[in-house]
Amino acid sequence: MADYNPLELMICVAARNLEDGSTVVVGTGAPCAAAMLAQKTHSPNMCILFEAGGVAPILPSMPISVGDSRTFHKALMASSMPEIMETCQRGMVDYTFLGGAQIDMYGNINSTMIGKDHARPTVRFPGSGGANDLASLCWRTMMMTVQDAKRFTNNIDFITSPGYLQGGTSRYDAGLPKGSGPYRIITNMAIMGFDDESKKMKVLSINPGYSREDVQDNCGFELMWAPRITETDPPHADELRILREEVDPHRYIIGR
Amino acid sequence: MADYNPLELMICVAARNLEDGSTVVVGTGAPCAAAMLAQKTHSPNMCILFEAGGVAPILPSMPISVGDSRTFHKALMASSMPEIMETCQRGMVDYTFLGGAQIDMYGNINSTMIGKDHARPTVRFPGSGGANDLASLCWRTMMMTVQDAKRFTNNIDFITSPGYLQGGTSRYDAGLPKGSGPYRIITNMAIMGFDDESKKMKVLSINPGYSREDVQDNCGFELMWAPRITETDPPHADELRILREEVDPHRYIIGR
Amino acid sequence: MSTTLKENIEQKENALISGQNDLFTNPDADAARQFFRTKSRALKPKLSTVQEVVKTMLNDGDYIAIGGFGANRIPTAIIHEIVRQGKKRLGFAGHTSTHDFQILCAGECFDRCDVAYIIGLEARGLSPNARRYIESGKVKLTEWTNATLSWRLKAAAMGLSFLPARNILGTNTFQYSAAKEILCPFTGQKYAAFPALFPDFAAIHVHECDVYGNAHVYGASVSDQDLAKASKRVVLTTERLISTEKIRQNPEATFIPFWCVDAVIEVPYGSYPGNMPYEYFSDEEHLREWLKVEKDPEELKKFIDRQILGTKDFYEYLELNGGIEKMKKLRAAELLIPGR
Amino acid sequence: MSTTLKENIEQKENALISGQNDLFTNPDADAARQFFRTKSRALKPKLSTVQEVVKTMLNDGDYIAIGGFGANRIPTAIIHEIVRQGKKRLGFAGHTSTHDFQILCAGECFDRCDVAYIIGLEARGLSPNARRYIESGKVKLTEWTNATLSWRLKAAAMGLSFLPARNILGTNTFQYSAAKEILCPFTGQKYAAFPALFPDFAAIHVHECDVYGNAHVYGASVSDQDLAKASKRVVLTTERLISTEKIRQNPEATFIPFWCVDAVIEVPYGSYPGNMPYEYFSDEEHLREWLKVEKDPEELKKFIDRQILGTKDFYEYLELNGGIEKMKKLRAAELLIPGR
Repeated sequence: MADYNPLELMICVAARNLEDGSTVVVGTGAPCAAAMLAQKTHSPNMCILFEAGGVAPILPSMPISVGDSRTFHKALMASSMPEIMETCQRGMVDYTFLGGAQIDMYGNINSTMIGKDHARPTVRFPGSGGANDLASLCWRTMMMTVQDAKRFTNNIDFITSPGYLQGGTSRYDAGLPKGSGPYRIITNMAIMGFDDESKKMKVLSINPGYSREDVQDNCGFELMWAPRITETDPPHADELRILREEVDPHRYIIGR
Repeated sequence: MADYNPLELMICVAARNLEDGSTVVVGTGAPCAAAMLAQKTHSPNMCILFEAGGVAPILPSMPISVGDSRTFHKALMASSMPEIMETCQRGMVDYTFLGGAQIDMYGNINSTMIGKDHARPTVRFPGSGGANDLASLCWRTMMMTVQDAKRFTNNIDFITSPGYLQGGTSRYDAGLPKGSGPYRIITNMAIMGFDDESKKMKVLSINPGYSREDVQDNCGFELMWAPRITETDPPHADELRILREEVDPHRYIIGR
Repeated sequence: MSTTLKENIEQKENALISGQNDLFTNPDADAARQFFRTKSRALKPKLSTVQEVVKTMLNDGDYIAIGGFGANRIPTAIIHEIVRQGKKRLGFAGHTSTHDFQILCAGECFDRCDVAYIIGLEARGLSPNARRYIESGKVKLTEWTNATLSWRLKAAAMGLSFLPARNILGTNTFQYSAAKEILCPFTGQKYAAFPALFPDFAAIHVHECDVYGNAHVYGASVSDQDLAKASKRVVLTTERLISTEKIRQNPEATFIPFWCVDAVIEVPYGSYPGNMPYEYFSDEEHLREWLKVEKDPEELKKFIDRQILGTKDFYEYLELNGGIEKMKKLRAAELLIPGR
Repeated sequence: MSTTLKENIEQKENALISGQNDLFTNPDADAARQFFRTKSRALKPKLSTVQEVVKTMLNDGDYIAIGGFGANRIPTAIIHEIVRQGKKRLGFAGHTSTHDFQILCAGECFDRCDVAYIIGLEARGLSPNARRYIESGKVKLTEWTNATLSWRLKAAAMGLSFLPARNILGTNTFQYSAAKEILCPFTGQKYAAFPALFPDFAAIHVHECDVYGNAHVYGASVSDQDLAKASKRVVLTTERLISTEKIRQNPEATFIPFWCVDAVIEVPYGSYPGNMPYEYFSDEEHLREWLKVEKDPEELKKFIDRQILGTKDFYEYLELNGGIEKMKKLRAAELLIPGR
């Protein structure tokens, strides 16, 4: 079995979820690497979008900013932020990736602040940026993150970006687009989806080297479990080769 | 005194109302001629817009369509219909010209139909086109028309484009932009404005060769009269020369 | 919300009115999203033919919209083919329509129409046949305006079910529309709300595009960017195919992206007898002939038989009206070439 | 309206909620129209200087917005000059802001901020000083998102007081915004309504423009077209002035029309240390230095004294950081020129 680090595993798993002919809005870093890897393996015609306006670039290297020149290098379109966001709102964008400081059992994400007083936060983060927009408007939201019980918590200080809100149909009752929502949470320990009815986070597979106990102990809320938990298919040799040699040769991302 | 026809007079008077540095949306025909004449006389920096998207063209000849190539010949911008309409809605466009089959005492205009049953009109016209939009959203609406009692009527069959609606503040109560509305009605017989309070049509000056009686007799409703009615300043020789030689040398419009 | 604003809004809310005519299409944004979820966004070649597109992408009863501005940058080949294949009971967006409307009226192709501008050909005059067709009562009409239809398409393009605007309030145009009055929740200002328009089918003529449908358009763009996004199925006819490399050289110039487009057909001179910016001017003589023959229904029938039903395709029609030699003259007119 | 829809809407209306934080600007479209009525649309030369523009077009207390995307195509000269002239109590649109925000935080220029993205510099990390400034409580914050601020500007650009949208519903982002829930009058669907944002002052860096302000921009355009239209006073800094003739050669390429623009300043390399598409890449070394010195407030003070307060203008700043030689390197990086 090939040797790999957790980020490499997460990127490879994320890439496999991006089928050919789909559209994905990505940010910098691991999500961009996952999309590039998908393109260079099974999804050559997957279309990458950046929120500042870039569409289907031929990426010469990892962008530093979702608005820098790389994001529309030899692109099929260099448009605008409203153009990208409205394309998402219209229902033409299949996937996006989010990050955040906290995530709860319904996939709601906090990237705004730690603390109880909005006017005087204990710790302030950048805020939504485009995260709330993409989480609201793309069909399927994914997250790649290291898993620990502080990050995976139902005591979330601030819901910046909507998951399934309070579960059940609450996301759609709130007015968010029907059928959209969190799809996969990809951690160093496991791959989670969401229960069809309750919309609670549900473990689908466990990464090699981890146990059920690891996964639950490093999560601040009770996880649901799929009827049949498999072992996550680890990165294949060809995936790792392409990721390391073509996608991120300088190890900007996978070297972190 | 120079010899001129009614259309030449109307165009010259209309042009004088377009001050330098202003913006005007025009259609084909006499309004376009008036705007071109204004540019070639006192308003070289007046900006002409066409509803299909053309902005500040160097018009090589009269357009046949408000969307044809002439409307953005060497233009400063070839944009879109929403772009032009939103520029009007934002309050950046000073003037426009409308035409129509009927006009009432509040400057409401019909270009949709004659008859009482919308589903089975006696006579069907093209409808609003951009007329309602421009009448709603530009600051000041003008009209050039031959005057007769059938056209100037309070028995208007259909209000296609808003004037002052039912007069007084009714235009603004309806939600139309504050301070906007009909400004000048320029006929072969007289020049009318609108009363500040009642918003009824009010004669400002009478064209050479016509009497008060002519003006009132050829109007289907009772006109208001300015305290001091002047004679309309007829076309000047230089205006006529430029109109005939430079603006409409083939007499497409002034030859009608 | 301040108490005053809240009271002000509550007081006004009861007096809000609605246009009384039919809404021909479903403005629901979630229903549209469900469609767009299944629409292909794969970067695959989409070359087709006029015949095939009209046969397979357009059904009797569909609601259609035509790009351009009536006799400027119009997809004439598609419009003719709709008549040639005898499509019926269409809904039509009468938005900046002139010659396109005239052709479809001659084919009696539609039975309902959102009206902004119909019947007329601007400075050229009114179409006698279109007028007869509309005055016959065979066509259900709902009144709108140019900006209103632009914004209805824009609402759809944005993925919304409506947009607010400040025109048409207080008029009969509003009364015979399907608009509704609403209040701004921040200011209490009255607005007209326009329902999103998601056409089933749109045809747009462009200057150049690649086989995937990434397109360039030059000159005034009317409402075509929003139309391409709003419509469920989109065909582009193009003056010329270009390489994708050329698209990638100027990504800021991409006017319509591939994901909006379902089929691409190269149709040189495709806007004839309409004007194509920077390419050729309109054939005013031919358009005058249309208006003239329309005075007599029998004459019109013969004319349509000869020009559309009796021609195999757009090129036979073009040949019948002067072919390449005519196009050379129209190009000279467009480019203001002296001495031609 | 059908009875069912009417009942459905009435039932839902009472449960509609509002964001609880401050709205810093007036969304009223008629008030904005009154301003735009008086805004000059004369085609007159508008050349000015950075010093003059910041002195005369920007007042303490104004609400401002910056074009570009944080460290991409930003009007650095104007941002520095705002700090240099010590402008205070500004409102700020924290929309796609990164390095621009960081500079203004170093100057403690603003006391209220509409937040979409603040403090961070994307993949580069967070700004320690911006974080201290925000965590100090000196700045009133209202939460939004990137799309939300885009649409607030678009509402203003369209001449509306609000736009509906389908994001932010159900979140704390909504709760701490100044948005309001509304219902679609056609479908009963719940929407977030966003109030129009008309900034008092906007600075945008462009690739080229003429003396009237007709501008070309290449690459992703972020929200700058709407920003130029929405703002009451607009200054363009430009990599190079071009002739109006060049604008007229490609009228479809005009990105911002002259009537939006109040002043034009030619500032070659004007986005430094940010990236300027097709011109030069960002100076990552210099941006890292910013982040490093910010860890110690004393170090930051010295750095700002040296880089901004102690330099006469943008060119002294540029010279201090490597001048034209540096720009040649950044141009090579941008254009992927091999061997540099």
